[in-house]
Amino acid sequence: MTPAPILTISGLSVSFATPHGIVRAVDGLDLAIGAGEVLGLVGESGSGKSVTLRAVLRLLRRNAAITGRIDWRGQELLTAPERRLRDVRGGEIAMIFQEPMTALNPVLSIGLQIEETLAAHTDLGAAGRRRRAIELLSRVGIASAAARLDDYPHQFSGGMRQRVMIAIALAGAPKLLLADEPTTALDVTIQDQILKLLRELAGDLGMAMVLVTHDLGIVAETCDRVAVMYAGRICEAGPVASVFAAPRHAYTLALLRSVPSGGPARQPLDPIPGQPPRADRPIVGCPFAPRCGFATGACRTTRPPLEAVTPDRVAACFEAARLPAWREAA
Amino acid sequence: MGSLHARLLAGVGMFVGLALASAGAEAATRGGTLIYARYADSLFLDPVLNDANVDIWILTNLYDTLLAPTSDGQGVSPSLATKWDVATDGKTVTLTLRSGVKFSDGSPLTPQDVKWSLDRARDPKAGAWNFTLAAVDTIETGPDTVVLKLKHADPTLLPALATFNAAILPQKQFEASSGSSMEEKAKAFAEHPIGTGPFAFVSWKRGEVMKLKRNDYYWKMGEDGKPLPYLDALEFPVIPDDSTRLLKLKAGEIDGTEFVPYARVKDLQADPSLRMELWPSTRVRYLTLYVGDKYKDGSPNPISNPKVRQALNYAINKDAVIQITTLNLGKPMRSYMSSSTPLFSGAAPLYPYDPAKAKALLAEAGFANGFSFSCLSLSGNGDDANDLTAAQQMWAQIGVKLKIEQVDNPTRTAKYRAEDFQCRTSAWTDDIADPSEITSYFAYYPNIHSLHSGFDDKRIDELFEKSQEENDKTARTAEYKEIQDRYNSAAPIVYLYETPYPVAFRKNAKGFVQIPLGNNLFESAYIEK
Amino acid sequence: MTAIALSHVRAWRIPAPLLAGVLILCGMLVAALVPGAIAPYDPIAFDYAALLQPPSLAHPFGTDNFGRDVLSRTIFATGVDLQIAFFATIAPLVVGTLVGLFIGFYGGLADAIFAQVVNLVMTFPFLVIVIAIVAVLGPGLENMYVAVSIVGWVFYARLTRAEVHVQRQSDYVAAARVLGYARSRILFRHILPNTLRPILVFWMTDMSLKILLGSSLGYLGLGAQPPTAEWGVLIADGKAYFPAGWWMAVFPGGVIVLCGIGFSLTGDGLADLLDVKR
Amino acid sequence: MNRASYTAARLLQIVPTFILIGIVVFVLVRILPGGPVAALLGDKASDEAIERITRQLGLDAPILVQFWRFLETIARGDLGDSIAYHVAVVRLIAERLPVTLLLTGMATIFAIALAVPLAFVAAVTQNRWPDLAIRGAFQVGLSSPIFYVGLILLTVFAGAMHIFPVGGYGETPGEHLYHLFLPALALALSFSAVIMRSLRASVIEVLSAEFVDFARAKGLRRRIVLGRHVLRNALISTVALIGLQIGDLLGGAVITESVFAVPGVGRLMVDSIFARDYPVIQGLTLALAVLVSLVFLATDLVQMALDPRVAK
Repeated sequence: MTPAPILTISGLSVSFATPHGIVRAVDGLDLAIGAGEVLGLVGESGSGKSVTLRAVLRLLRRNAAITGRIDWRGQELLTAPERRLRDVRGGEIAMIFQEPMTALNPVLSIGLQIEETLAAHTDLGAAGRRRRAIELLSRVGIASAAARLDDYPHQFSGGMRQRVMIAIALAGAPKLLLADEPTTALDVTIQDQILKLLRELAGDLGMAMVLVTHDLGIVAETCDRVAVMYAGRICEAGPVASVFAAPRHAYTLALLRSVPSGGPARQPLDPIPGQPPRADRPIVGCPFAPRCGFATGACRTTRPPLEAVTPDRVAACFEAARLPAWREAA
Repeated sequence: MGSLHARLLAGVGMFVGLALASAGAEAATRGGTLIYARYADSLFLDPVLNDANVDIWILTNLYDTLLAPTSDGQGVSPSLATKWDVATDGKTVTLTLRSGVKFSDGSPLTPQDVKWSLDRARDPKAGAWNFTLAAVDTIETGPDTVVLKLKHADPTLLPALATFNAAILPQKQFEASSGSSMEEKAKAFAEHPIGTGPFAFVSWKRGEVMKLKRNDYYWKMGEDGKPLPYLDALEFPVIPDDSTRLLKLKAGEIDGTEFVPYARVKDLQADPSLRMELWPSTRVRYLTLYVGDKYKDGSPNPISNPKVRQALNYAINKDAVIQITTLNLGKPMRSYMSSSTPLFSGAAPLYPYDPAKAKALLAEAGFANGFSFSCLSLSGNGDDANDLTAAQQMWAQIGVKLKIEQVDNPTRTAKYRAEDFQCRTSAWTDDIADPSEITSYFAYYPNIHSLHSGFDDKRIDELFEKSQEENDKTARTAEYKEIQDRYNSAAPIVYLYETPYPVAFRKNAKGFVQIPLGNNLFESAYIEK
Repeated sequence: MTAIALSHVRAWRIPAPLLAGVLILCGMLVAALVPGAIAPYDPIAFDYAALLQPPSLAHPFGTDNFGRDVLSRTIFATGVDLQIAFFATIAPLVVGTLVGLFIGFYGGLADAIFAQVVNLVMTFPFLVIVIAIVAVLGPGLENMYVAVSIVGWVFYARLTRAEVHVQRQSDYVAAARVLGYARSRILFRHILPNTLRPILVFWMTDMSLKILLGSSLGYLGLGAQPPTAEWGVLIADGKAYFPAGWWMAVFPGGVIVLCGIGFSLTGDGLADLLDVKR
Repeated sequence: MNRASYTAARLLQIVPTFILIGIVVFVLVRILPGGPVAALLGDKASDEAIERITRQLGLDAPILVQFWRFLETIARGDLGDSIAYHVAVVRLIAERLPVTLLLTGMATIFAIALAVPLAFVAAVTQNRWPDLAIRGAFQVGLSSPIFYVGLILLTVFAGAMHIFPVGGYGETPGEHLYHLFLPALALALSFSAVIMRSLRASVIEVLSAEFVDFARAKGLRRRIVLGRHVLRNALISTVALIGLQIGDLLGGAVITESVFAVPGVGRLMVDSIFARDYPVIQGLTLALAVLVSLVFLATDLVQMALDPRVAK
């Protein structure tokens, strides 16, 4: 059974006003994250994963229109006052980004960038903050941390920078870490180290984590549950092993078929035909229907609701029952 | 009003005259600092080696000459010399020095100082102005007299002794100045000049402000029976921009200023806190024409024909130009020299506006269809631009096309000296209370080819040379009448207008005098409390 | 160039500020091309009966000390000022861009020499050089163009060179090289069009700055020669009659500001439209 | 390379620039039509007087000899004597340069004080009315001739309202600041518009940088996000621009000093060109070149301090 959710997103829609019209990025999304749980959020680029994460902390640009509810431990974040939101940001929910080179301020020392989070969320004095910053850096595996506090981001390697960002995120002792593709920009060997570190930290600190990625292998290795996104909606969510073993949404299945998986039993790749729907036109029915081999008439006219298919799984597919099992999860 | 003031003074004469200048109804107040803004800074406070108006016009406040120009600019009055005798043959001049005169450092003025100063001033190797004393052969000194022996009679000598370059300096202090040559000593001395004038030098930040204080040893008495000047101090800030200068005056930050643009005179006259003064001047504005047969590039010069020059003059509507440029403050010229210059003989305004006559003259000269020529003007000078824009329009009516070429001063001077010009804007102010200076420049060919115009009238040259040694006033007057008539009908210049010196003061700043030669006199100036 | 520009236009909607800027400049252009059709009076005709008249229905901008209509003079001055804007910038634009292209692309000794020239020009106060050069050549617009061009090209060259350095690293140039295209073809067909965008935007600003420079020179008496009217000269002339005859300086001043706004809106609008970061 | 050796290397690089400037200005002044003597003595002087003074000043010597003497005076650390004022050029510059430094310094401070906060407001309200109002107002400043702005400031604030003195420089340091307020403001208006435009663009660019989102995600106050993260990054390119504007600022000072009767080097330069006062033009050009080079160096150093990536 899933633990009681600490973050519940319901009916979240995000659209952007651009010079070329309204663009819809998230379209009625429902999602829940349990305490201490590691959730993988997967989907193709542009499916709205990052926007969803940023919407949680209200980090979107002014031209974004957000509707729906985001419930953080009983508190509505979308309407929370700025002051309250500041406490949540970094202190209760922390976030790390895909590209540490651009996410770290290039002109400030990393010591300062850690300490300012401490200053915002703890009562530590200057000396205390410095001590804590050294501890954090050591915790994420940076050697001779004390000596490196005054260094600037460009003096670190890519993997080290990501560790620095994780240390900054941990500084406020958050209950939830939103990790937006934290390893995409890194070499494969470094990716593994970082993922291991994240998993380990989540376990040690009892911290829930949302890991956004488009790499199903990472999800399989790292996450407890998985949520699959397509065109701004959740298609399917549930425990990783059971979802991967028996997808209940045609898109999940297509996604699984399209990616190479390590391991000896390589299956031939089967790319998904067609293009995702345009974000500036309304979608009638299931957004995946035009590309779906299982689609029927209803799929094209009626939006399939996200419904429980088993006690711990939800899916939004009229044809879920027709889908074949895929393979044993790793 | 200023002119009436000055005219009243002319009759009074003598040295008390200047004191009376401030008489009016109330007595002068002593003390205070008068701030008089100037449009450009002085350059060099040595009377012999400088020669710019920015220096000449204020040197009188630091240095005295043996004689002083009268306030109407027509004659001379006593200054350091109380009395002068010219021998009947005109070849010996004996001057009696005022007793008890001291320099601003307290040292006494001696006849030797006078001899040394005049010797330096007439040294052909020294200043550009040595010619004014060229007739002097030797100088002898007595206990309280100085005797000048002349090579020949010279009617211009007395005015020359009242001219800036004949100022008397303390020989000892000058020679004690640092430097090995006379030029270097002059430079060092002019840093802290010492003279017998009403004010003593205090400090000078070039381009910013010059400060003077009262000379406690000054010899001239005020109307209250105590020595002049009334002021404790005098400051000359430099403010080149006309609008800024006037704003400062209106705001009460300065007490007076020179060169009020004509465009602003009415505006200032209407301001009850100010007093606009228009001092009679020897200033004339005209266009110099090059009258040689050919231009430097070899092309024929239409203006070499006197009829063409007369036509150009008739085609100018002087009243309109006076209205446009001076807002009716100027008056038409009646001779090449100003009506304030001694021996001026103009009867009526020259070349009254007559475009038909101008056309006829052009046709007679063979230019019925007109011609085109160009005129050098000083860039950034509003009067030049106004005069030429008007002339351009008026000459166009008789088919003459004028091209205006704005250049800076050194360029204009260089082309002028090389006689490589067709026409240029010009203005003249006398420095000496005598017609010989302007005449030698305008009409006497051997000096500078008559304003570098190439105008050469042998009869004028002959008359001028004669007049320079003419002791008889009547004969000299007649000679000058003939010179003026000949010159004016040959018209080597385009006659524009005479203008007064426009200066403005705060209501309570009084007693300033500007004589027609331009000299700024502050000895009787005071600030009413 | 147009093709490149258009390919970067994201949509066919022209933003309002750009539209406003273009409209202002078009108005100016009309005034420059057919001043006689708009101006109510002959700009150089004297009217002794109407010297220094304040604004009225007959003379909306008043008259000057010659009785000339200030509105008509301002309209006729438009052509002169647009000429200044164009001729004072066109040679620097062309020469500077070409020099910048070659230096940026080939580098080496030329680059080192250019660095020294840039130092020289940047270290020498611009207005002072222009004053000195105009003093040598004599005042007047043509000489002002020469003076401005002698130094102005450096700024374009500097900008182009920097842009070429960026472009040189880009993928498409690398690809063109791999494909074995001739260097000149890479330079003119690939690099030049992409560097033109920032240059065009700078050009707009530069034109309005040159109008101001013209007026500064007019103030010093080194600009347009009478009776040619030019906005700066009109202001400088009117200054003598300020504040009583305020209309002589204030209206041409307003028109200069309007023209500057026109150039700036157009430049900013183009920048947005062409997606230039600056 | 550390800061000290970088500074030394930069100063060394300036030397050839100075030599070039020396040659250019030496030649330039001598091809100006008309010479200093005729300019000084005016229309009334005789040819003999002009020849005599030309000889005294050594201006009749061959040009190479004159150039050699020029180098000699510079090698002595001297700049010769002014032909018009008859005093040492070094003294004229020493009297006037501080005035211009104070004027341009104040103008820079005003410009930054005006531009930085308003650029921020404009950037965060991009394309909405505060942005449009701010840009519009600065555009008026940018498009107005400086003598026109000066005249209006003078008429209104000094002439009519008597809040400030009408130009001049005053005697004491306090008076200097008071007198230079309006001229510095006039000079600052167009300068601040340039800074505003550049900074607004940088801020808009920086605001979209990911580290700003990251800073916000950390729960930092808006003031800290803007002041520490945005401003500092946005200032890097703007500092370079401020440095590059020194030339334009000095050019503007020429006009401002005339309008406001400020006794600085700008006016001295123009006066000297019009008087063909060769030694002053030469000396002043070199002095200004030193000044500009030092400003460029200072901006480099500030940039280095602001941006640790510039590891030169």
